[in-house]
Amino acid sequence: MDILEKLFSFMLPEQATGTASIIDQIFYAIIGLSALVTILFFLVVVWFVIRYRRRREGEKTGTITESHKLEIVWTVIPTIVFVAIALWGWSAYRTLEHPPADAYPIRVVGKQWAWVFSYTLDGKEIQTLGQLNVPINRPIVLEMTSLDVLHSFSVPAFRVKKDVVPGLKTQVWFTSNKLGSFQTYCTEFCGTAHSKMLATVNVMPEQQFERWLRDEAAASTTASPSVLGARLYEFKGCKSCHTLTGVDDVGPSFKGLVGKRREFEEGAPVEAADENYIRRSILDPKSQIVKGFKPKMNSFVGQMTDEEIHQITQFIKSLH
Amino acid sequence: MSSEHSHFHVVPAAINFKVFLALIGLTILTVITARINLGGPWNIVLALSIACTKAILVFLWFMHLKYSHAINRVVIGSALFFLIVFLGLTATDVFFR
Amino acid sequence: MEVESNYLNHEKGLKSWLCSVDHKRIGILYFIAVMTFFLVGGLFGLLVRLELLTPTRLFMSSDLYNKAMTLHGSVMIFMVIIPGIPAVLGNFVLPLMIGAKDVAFPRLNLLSWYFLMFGATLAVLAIVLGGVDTGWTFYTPYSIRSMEAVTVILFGAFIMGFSSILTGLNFIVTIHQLRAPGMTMMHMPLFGWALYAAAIIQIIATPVLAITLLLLIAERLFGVGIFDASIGGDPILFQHFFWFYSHPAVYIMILPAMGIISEVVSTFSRKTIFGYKAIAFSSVAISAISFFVWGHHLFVSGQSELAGAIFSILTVLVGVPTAIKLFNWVATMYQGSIKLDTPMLYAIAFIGLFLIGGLTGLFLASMATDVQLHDTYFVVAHFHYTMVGGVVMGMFSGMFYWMPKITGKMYNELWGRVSAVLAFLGFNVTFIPQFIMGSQGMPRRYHLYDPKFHAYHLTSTIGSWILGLGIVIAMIVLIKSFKKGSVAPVNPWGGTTLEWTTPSPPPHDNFAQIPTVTSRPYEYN
Amino acid sequence: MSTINFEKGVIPSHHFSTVSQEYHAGILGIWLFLATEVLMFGGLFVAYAIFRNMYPSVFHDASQLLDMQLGAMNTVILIASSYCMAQAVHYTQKGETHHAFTLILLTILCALFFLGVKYFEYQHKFHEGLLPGMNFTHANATREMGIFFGLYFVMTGLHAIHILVGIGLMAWLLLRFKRNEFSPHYFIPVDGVGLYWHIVDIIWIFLFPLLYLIG
Repeated sequence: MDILEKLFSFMLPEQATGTASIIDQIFYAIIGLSALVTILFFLVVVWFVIRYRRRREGEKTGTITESHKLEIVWTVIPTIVFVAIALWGWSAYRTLEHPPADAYPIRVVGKQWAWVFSYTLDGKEIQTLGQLNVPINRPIVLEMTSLDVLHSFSVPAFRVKKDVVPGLKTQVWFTSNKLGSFQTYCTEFCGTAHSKMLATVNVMPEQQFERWLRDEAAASTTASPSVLGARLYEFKGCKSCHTLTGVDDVGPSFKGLVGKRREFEEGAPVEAADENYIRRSILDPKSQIVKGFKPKMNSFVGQMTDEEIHQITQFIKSLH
Repeated sequence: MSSEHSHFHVVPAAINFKVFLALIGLTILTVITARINLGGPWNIVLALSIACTKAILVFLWFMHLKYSHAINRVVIGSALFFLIVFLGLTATDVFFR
Repeated sequence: MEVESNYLNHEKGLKSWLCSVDHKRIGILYFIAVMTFFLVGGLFGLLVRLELLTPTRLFMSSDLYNKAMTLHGSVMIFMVIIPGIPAVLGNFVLPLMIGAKDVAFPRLNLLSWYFLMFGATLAVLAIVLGGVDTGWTFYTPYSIRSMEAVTVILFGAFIMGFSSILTGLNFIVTIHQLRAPGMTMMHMPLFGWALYAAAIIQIIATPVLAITLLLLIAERLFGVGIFDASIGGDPILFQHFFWFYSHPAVYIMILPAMGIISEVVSTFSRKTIFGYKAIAFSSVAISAISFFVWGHHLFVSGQSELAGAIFSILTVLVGVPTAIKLFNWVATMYQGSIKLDTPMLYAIAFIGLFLIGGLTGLFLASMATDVQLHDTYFVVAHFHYTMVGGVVMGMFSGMFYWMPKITGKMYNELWGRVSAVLAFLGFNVTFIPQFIMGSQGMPRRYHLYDPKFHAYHLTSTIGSWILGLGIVIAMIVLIKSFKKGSVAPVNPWGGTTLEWTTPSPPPHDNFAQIPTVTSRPYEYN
Repeated sequence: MSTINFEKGVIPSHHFSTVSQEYHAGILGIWLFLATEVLMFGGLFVAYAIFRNMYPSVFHDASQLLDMQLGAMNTVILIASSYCMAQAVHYTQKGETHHAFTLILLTILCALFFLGVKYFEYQHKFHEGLLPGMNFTHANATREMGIFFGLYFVMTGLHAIHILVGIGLMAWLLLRFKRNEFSPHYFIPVDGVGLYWHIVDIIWIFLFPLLYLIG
């Protein structure tokens, strides 16, 4: 088995979990078998083509048209080998499917084109965008769901992949045994920026992780609403359509928005944009589409609490 | 080659009428039994079995499948078989998730 | 010298072609349609590969890339490889091969061509209306929210489904009712068996695609809610509905190609096919088992572990009949008298590439390795090895094999072989790097990618140019043989099946007098 | 059980050698098409079965909102129309084409009546807001009821379209009866449209209990 590993290890990414080798062994076994069969077929075909090349037209050829013995052999052997591979794959999958009981839960939310990870520390919720910090050598279970379309959470180095489905809880687990950061991809097509929906898993020593968690929890209690609003500007995805530079993008820019006159595609204009205007464009954007923009924004009902709306409003107010 | 069937069976009017009465009877039966709550899955099992008998009656006599070439029975049989395969294997996912 | 009448000069004028109910002319109409779609689909394939030359954006925006990728998939699958072999070569050759004057329902045959053209124009309309960026799989809920052109292409695919059903229906009835006297099922050539097996799948799988597309259209227009999680629907149910058609559909594509390979390998080795019964029954076995395996597309989509285990075991079982066929083809060459003309070159390329395609399927059938490889470039390379290495190579093998009969002129043999070699080399240079970067984790359908995969993408793009060149040469050689080339003899390859007993090109009515068959198809000496 | 002998004086199309070969090809072709119909509606029944097991109580309550009397009446009408069609085929084979003509006319009337009842039911549902999926606005109703009505409208809608196609086919048959093209030696189209109509009836035979009679 280790000759195969030396031969084909270039095909697989580094192993950053204990369980990665279970999958790699099956990979090496199948690729070894496939290489062997392909070479055998290649040699036999080349030999037949040369040995039995046509020397003159209409020459006599062999008369064997079937041999039951041979046909039974090359029916039974592939069946046994293939079923063995399937069963081996299934038994390996079973060990990878069920997380240990003491796994540390982290909630993962996939939404169009970003991953949000949320931890809980004695009742307080800490969220990070695109950065999954985990302690080393501890089983982690990710409870995942999606807010809009299908996504798929895949960390090649951990040999982990599971679709993230709206309306369904899916989970993956891993125990990383290597420090450092590992690339995460979204592997289920989810629209325009599917190839930019990346994240990084940062594996850090236990104490560093604990300290980080405590600092984050503390920071979120003392920070002012507009600072928290700035984080929401990124987390809730406002950033992907509204800029802070005054230059309009898919949606109008937030810079200097408060107090400006707003004219809409339909309906009476608002003389000076204020807190109610911002609140209504978060909860029912389609009723307040500014002239010249397309109704692309979906409502955030159920995705933002009143306190968060207050924070984002304070943040927009601070951008004059 | 299948040319021995140069004759064609004509389903007599009497049998058509008997099948018609049976179908009406079964419809009335299924409406009545739907009102009684038989508990558990029995209501749906009964309703479906009545519907299947009605369907078989229509298949064999109205559609003269009984007198048709065997290949036609194989065709409609395999259609129903693969439908059950579709439902069965999808169910192993949806109800065991 | 008075030119004897054949199906080409039997009657003249566009109307005589567009309203012809002669299976040979409909085969040519399909040839023109499929080859044009092949050029369009291939062009978009090359554009996608060109864009991936660099890790960052080259000349396409992400939206445009998604549209190009979706178009490459949809055109190639719905308009090229599903109708490809059955409608072009099946229509032309099957009646000749079983000694019939025409298919059972000639008018339905023409209607099936118009269904394809009507469906294709709808798809073109969808591109004009703004393009479709959901991928050819139209997964919900993204396909529900996507732009309005998606409804048009869904309806186009729905219409094209009828074209496939009618072709399948025609072939089943033709094979059952119109075989020449004396030609029992076990005396029928293997291309007939392959088309029969593919027709069974066309009849049983395509209606489920029709209802899936209708449900998706109803979802988009009226919000029916079945596939939309926000009101209790289940997006994964769409994947079940979609793949219940789409996996058997890949066997609609490959089975006719396997039929061609059985014919070509036997004729060019001048040797009776090895294990006629094994190949005939394995074709039908494949079409039966193919309806039990679709769940391997959902291993990591949140499907239950029980379903995953059942589908994994059934999936490897469908590999067994394919393995039997590969062994039988190579065994046919034993003690044969092999001549490497273009059809045989493409056939051997098919055997090599389809073998690799099949074996890489094992990685994706076993659940553990599928976790690592699902939705990566490993899968892209796997299905290109079976679809291009299998179906397209088989299609070209069949076209070069029967072109003398279709056009009555011999194609340019040298350039035919050049195209085969170029296509084979270009194909491998394009897709072997994709296996490697796929297993390293390079995800599928990515417009921008991690620079560490740059070398693989670069090689793959260069390979795609060679493959593209090879295929263009093959098409030119084929199309030119309609106009120029030496007069083709009645039986240029020494084939023993009935179509080689008719003059090339065959007369309008195929056989003046229906032949009686006495022996099995591949008796050479 | 009387039978007809084909061979007398009828020439098959050019690519068939005997009339019975052409007949059996036609019937096999129609049965293959009916298999695709069964599979297409089968897909809907699979979706129905899955969602009924997912939300049994929702389906039970939603089904009470449907009018069982109208459903039962429609079933009886469609069975009657199926009977008329079977008799029409019988009389065509017997040669009494004028009798067959009236029976097919009767079948068309039954079909139109069926559509009338359907139109009335739909009207009633639009009025009450029992619309499919998202735009389901009926008072005191749970969210998943939108799925039941989504399935209801797709299933009965697609079935109604098939009834319309059936009416068109039967009208085409009446035309050909007028030109008395049919005889005991040539009746494949009548038999074919009959088979199609019976499949449409069988689909309703399953639709009725599954949608209207959830106990």
